[in-house]
Amino acid sequence: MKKLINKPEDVVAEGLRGMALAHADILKVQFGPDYLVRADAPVKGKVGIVSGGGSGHEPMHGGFVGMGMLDAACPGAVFTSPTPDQVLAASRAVSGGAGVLLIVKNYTGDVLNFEMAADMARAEGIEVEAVVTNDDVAVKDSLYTAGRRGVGVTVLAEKMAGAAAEERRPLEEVAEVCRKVNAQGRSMGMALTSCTVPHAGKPTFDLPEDEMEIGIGIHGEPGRTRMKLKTAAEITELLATAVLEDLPFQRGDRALALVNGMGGTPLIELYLVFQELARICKGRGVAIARSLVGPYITSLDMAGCSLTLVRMDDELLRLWDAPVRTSALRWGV
Amino acid sequence: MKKLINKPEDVVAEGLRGMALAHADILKVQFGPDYLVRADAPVKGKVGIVSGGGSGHEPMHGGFVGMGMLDAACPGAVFTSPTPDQVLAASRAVSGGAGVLLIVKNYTGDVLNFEMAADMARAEGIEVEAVVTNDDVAVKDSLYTAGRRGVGVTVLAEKMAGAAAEERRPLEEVAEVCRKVNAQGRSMGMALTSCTVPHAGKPTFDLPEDEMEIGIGIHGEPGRTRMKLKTAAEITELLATAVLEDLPFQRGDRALALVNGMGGTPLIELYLVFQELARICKGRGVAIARSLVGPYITSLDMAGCSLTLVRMDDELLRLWDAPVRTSALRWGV
Amino acid sequence: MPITRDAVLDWLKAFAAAIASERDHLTELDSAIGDADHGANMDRGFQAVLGMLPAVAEQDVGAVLKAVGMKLVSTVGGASGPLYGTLFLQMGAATAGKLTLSPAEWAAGLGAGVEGVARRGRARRGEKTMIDSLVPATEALSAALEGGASLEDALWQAERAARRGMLDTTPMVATKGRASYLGERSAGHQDPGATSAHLLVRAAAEAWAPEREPHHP
Amino acid sequence: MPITRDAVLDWLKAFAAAIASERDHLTELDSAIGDADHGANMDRGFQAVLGMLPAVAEQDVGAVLKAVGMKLVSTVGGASGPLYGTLFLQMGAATAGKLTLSPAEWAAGLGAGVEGVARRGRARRGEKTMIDSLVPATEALSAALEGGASLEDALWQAERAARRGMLDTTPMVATKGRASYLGERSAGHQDPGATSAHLLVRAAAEAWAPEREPHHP
Ligand SMILES: Nc1ncnc2c1ncn2[C@@H]1O[C@H](COP(=O)(O)OP(=O)(O)O)[C@@H](O)[C@H]1O
Ligand SMILES: Nc1ncnc2c1ncn2[C@@H]1O[C@H](COP(=O)(O)OP(=O)(O)O)[C@@H](O)[C@H]1O
Ligand SMILES: [Mg+2]
Ligand SMILES: [Mg+2]
Ligand SMILES: [Mg+2]
Ligand SMILES: [Mg+2]
Repeated sequence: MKKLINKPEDVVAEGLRGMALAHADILKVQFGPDYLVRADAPVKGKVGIVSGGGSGHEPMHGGFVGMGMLDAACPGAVFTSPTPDQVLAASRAVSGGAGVLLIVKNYTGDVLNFEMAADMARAEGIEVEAVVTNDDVAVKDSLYTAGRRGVGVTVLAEKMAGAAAEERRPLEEVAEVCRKVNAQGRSMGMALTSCTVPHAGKPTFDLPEDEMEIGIGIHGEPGRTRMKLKTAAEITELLATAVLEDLPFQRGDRALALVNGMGGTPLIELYLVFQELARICKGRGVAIARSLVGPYITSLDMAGCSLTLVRMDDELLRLWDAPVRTSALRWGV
Repeated sequence: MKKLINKPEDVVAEGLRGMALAHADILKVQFGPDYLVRADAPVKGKVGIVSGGGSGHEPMHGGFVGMGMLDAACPGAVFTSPTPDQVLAASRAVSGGAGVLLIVKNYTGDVLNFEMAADMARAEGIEVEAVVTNDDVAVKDSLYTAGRRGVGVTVLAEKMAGAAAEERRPLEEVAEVCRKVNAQGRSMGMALTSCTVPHAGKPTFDLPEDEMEIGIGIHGEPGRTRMKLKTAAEITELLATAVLEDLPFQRGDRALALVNGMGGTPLIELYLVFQELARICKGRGVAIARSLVGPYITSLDMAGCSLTLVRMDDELLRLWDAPVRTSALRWGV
Repeated sequence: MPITRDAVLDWLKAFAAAIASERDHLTELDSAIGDADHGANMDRGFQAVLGMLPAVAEQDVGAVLKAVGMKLVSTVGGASGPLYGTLFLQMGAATAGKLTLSPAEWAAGLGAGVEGVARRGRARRGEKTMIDSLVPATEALSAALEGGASLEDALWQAERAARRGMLDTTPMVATKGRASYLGERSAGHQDPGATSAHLLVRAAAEAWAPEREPHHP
Repeated sequence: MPITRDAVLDWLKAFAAAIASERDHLTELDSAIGDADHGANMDRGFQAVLGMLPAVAEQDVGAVLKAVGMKLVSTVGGASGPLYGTLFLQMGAATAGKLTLSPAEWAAGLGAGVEGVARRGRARRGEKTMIDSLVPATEALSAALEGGASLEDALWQAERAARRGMLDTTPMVATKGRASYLGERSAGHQDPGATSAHLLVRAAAEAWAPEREPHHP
C-alpha cells in the first residue's frame, strides 16, 4: 500500500487536523465526538444543515462546510458511518432556533445512525428533519434491496439546500428543496481501479488491467457489470444513457451536470468525459444549464468517474448560483 | 494503461473542448494554434499575462485563466512545451496596450519556445517581458545543469502577478512581483508511483511497491534519491527541510504554503501532510500565513505530493488575498 | 432461580469474550457479502463496554443494560451499532429499576430488545439478518418457560433455535443491509449479524447453565 | 558546381527520409537521458515540412529555408523545435534572394545557422548537445573548401566530422537540456540531438555526392 499516511488508525483525525489548520477562516474541528462546524455556528434564525458519512470521500463532506452549504459535517471512520453522538453533538452546535436538517446518504448504517441521532436531538427539543439521498441508478430500488445508494446528488442537494437555508426559509421548505434535488437527480459511476482502504492495506477488489467495473459504489461495492475497457466516449455513453433514461430526462429539460472524479483520475480526463457528456445530452435535447467537473465525492485513490444529472427549474438554478464559501466549492463571495 | 480517453493524440484537444464547455463564463478556447484565453480579453490598459507548458499538469495552466490571474494559457502536447506560434497568438489576443508578461517554467524547451515567441511579439510591436520560474530545490542550480526546474511557485506567482496586473500596475512592476515570488519561493516533490503518458501507454519509470522517489520532477524526471517508503511525518520532514533550508527561511518569517497533489493522491492525504508541515514550520518559528492544499500542478496520474513555501511580505499577502475568478482558484468574487 | 445483576454482568462479559474470539470469523463472513468489518465493529464496541462496566456495576439491571446500549451506539457505527445498541437500550427500558429478574422478566426484556431491533431495522425473518437468529431464540425461550421448563433448559432451547436460525440464513437472498446489493449472489453465505446474534444467546446459556449444555450428536 | 534550389529541396527530402527511418532510434536515445520524444518531435516536424515544400518549391533558396524554419518552429516544440527552427531561419536569412548557392555560400549559410543554434541554446562544444556534431561539421566544411577541396569531398569530410562529434558525446556529462538533470548519470549515452544533427550533414553529402561516399574500413 502506497499512501502518504502515518498509522492507518490516525488518518481521519490527522486529516481533520489539516483541514482545521488550512481553513480556520471557514470552519472549526471538534474532537470527541468528531465533527466539523462552520466557524460562525450557530447562525441565529437559520436552519442548521448537518451531513456526514464515512471518511475517504473527501472533499465530501467536510469540504462543503461553510456559508451557503453545510453548517456541520460528521466524519466516520474510513467507509464507516458516523455514530449518533457525533450527529447529535453537531446538531446541537448548529441549532440556531430554526431547526436542523440532516442530509443522509442511503446506506443502512448511515440511515440507522442518523435516525437514532434525530430521535435523541428531538428528545432534547431540537426540531429535526432528515432527508435521505438515493440517486445511484446502478442499484435496483425495490423490496429486494436496501434501496438505491446516495452518491453524487448528495453534494448538489447540500449546495442547494444550503442556499435555501441562507435565504432563511423554514425547515420544511429547506428539506423540501433537498428532497426535490434528490427526486430530480440520478447518478452512475464506474471504476478503472480499486481503492485501497488504509486499515486493509490492499485493494478492495481485483480488476484486471484490461477490465473496468460499471455501476461501482463509492466504497468499492460491486457494480452492475464488469467489462473490457472501452473508450471515454463509449463509457460516457453507457453511464449517461442509464442516468438519462432512468428519470427519464426529456427533450427541453435543463440539467445540472456533475462529472465527478473518484480520487485517482486526473482532471484532464474528467474534462474529456464532460465534453462527451455534453455531446450526448445535446443529441437528446437536454441542455446542460450548469456544470461541475472535478473530484467531489471520491473513493480514496480509486481511478474512475461518476456522472450525475439533476433536472433544474428556475428555483433550483437560483439556489445553485447563490453564493457559497466552503473549502471545496466557492463562488459569489 | 487505464485512462478515460479516446485516442492518445486527441487527449489535449478533447480536454480543452471540455474546459471550454464547462467554463464558457470564464474563458474561451482557440484551436490552431491552441490557447485558452479570458472571455473578456483583451482587457484595455491591463498588462496581459500569458503562461503555458506541456499538458498533463491540470489544472495548471488553463485552470488559472480568468480575472485576477492569467489572461491566456498555451497548452502543449502532453509533457511537451507549446510552440512559439501558440504563445504569439495568445500574446496578441491579450495585448491590451499595457504590454504582455510571459511566465515560463525553467525547462529548456519552454524557455526556448517562449523566447522565440517573445522575439516575434516584439517584432510586431508588442511590449513583452518574460519571467522564468525555477524553484525546484531538488536540482542543483549551477553551470552544470539547465538550472532548477519551475514547479509549484509558478502557480503562486501567476496568482500574485495576476493581482498586480488587475491593479493596473505597469508591465515592469507586474514582472517584478513575479520575480519576487520566484525569488522568495522554494519547492520539492516526491512520487509514490510513476505517471503514465497516454502515447507511451506504460509507466515512465518503475518504482517498487516499497519504494518512493524524492525530488521528482513533474514529467517523471528522476529525483535526488530513491528510498524505502516512510511515514507522512518523515516524508514531510524530508521535503520541508530541503525547502526551508534552501532559501533559507528564518524565525519570524511569514510563509504561503502549498501542499500540492501530483494527481493520483487523495485530498485526505494532502491535508494529513499539511498538518505535518504546519508542525515543522511552527517548530522553526515560521508562520504559515496563508495556505493552499490540493492538486494544482500535477503529473497526470502520479501519486505523490510537493511542498512549496514562499516568504511573504505585506504586498504579497495583499496580492494573494485579492479577488480571483478562474476554474481552479476562486475567491473574493 | 432469579437472575441477579451480577449474573447479567457475567452474561455481558461472556458475550464480549465470545465476540473477541470469533472476531476474525465474523469479519470473514462479512467480507463475503458485506464490507469486512462486522467483527471489528462488534469487538470495538464490546471492548468499550468492558471498560465501562465497572463504573455501572453497582446500578440496577436496567441501568446497566441502558449504559451498554449507549456505549455500543457511540462506538460501533455501521448498521450493527444502532441495532445492537437498540437491543440493549430496549432491554434496559423493560428492566428499569430491577436488581434481579425472574426468568419471565428476562424473556420479556430480551423480547422487547429484539422487537426494538426489528423496528429500528425494519426487518422481518427471512431477510438474512440478525433477526433470523434473534426472533426464533426469543420465541423458543418464552415457549419453553411458559411450558414450564427450567430457565436452564429454556436457555439452551433458545440457543438451539438461534443456531438453527443462523444456519438458515445461508441459502437466503439478502433483502436488507449491504448484502442486498449483491442480490442473488448473497445466497450461499451465512449472515455475519445472525452469527454474532447467536453468540449473544449462547453466552447467556453458557454463563448461567454451563452444566446443562446438551451434547449434540 | 553551384547548388541549385532543387538540390536544396533534395537535401531537405533526404534529411526528412533519414529522420523517418531513424525515428525510433532517436527516441530510444532520448529515453535513456531525456524524455523519449526526440524522434517523434523531429519526424512530426519534417513530415509537416514535406507537406509544405510544394507550396514554396518555386521560391528562392532563402525563402525555402525560412519556410522550413517557420514550419519546424510551429510543429516540433520541445528544445529541438526552436533550435532546428533557428538553424533553418538563419540559413534562410543568409541566403535570402538566391536561386543558386556557391559552395562557399552554402558553407557560410550553414555556419550562420549553427551560430544561431549556439546563440539560441547558449551551448558550447562539450555540453553534450547537437552543437557537438554541428560545429565540427561546419568547421570541417569551410576548412576543406578553403583548402581547395571539391564540394563533394568537403561534404563527406563534414559528414565524418559530424559523426566523430556525435560519437564524442557518449562519454560527456550533459550540462544543457533535460539530460543535465541526470548529472554524472548522463555519461555513457550518445546524445539524440547530436545524432539527428549528424543525419542533417550526412543527408547533404548523400544527396549531392552519393558516388563519393568513402568506404570506411
Ligand atoms: N435492516 C437491518 N435489520 C437488521 N439487521 C441488519 C439490517 N441491516 C444489516 N443488518 C445486520 O447487520 C450486519 C452487518 O453489520 P456490520 O457489518 O457491523 O455493519 P455494516 O453493514 O454497516 O458494515 C448484517 O450481517 C445484518 O445481520
Ligand atoms: N541548450 C541547448 N543547446 C543546444 N542543443 C540542445 C540544448 N538543449 C537540448 N538540446 C538538444 O536537444 C535535444 C533534445 O531534443 P528533444 O528531445 O526534441 O527536446 P526536449 O528535450 O524538450 O524533449 C538534446 O539531445 C540536445 O541535443
Ligand atoms: Mg520533450
Ligand atoms: Mg460490515
Ligand atoms: Mg461497515
Ligand atoms: Mg526529448
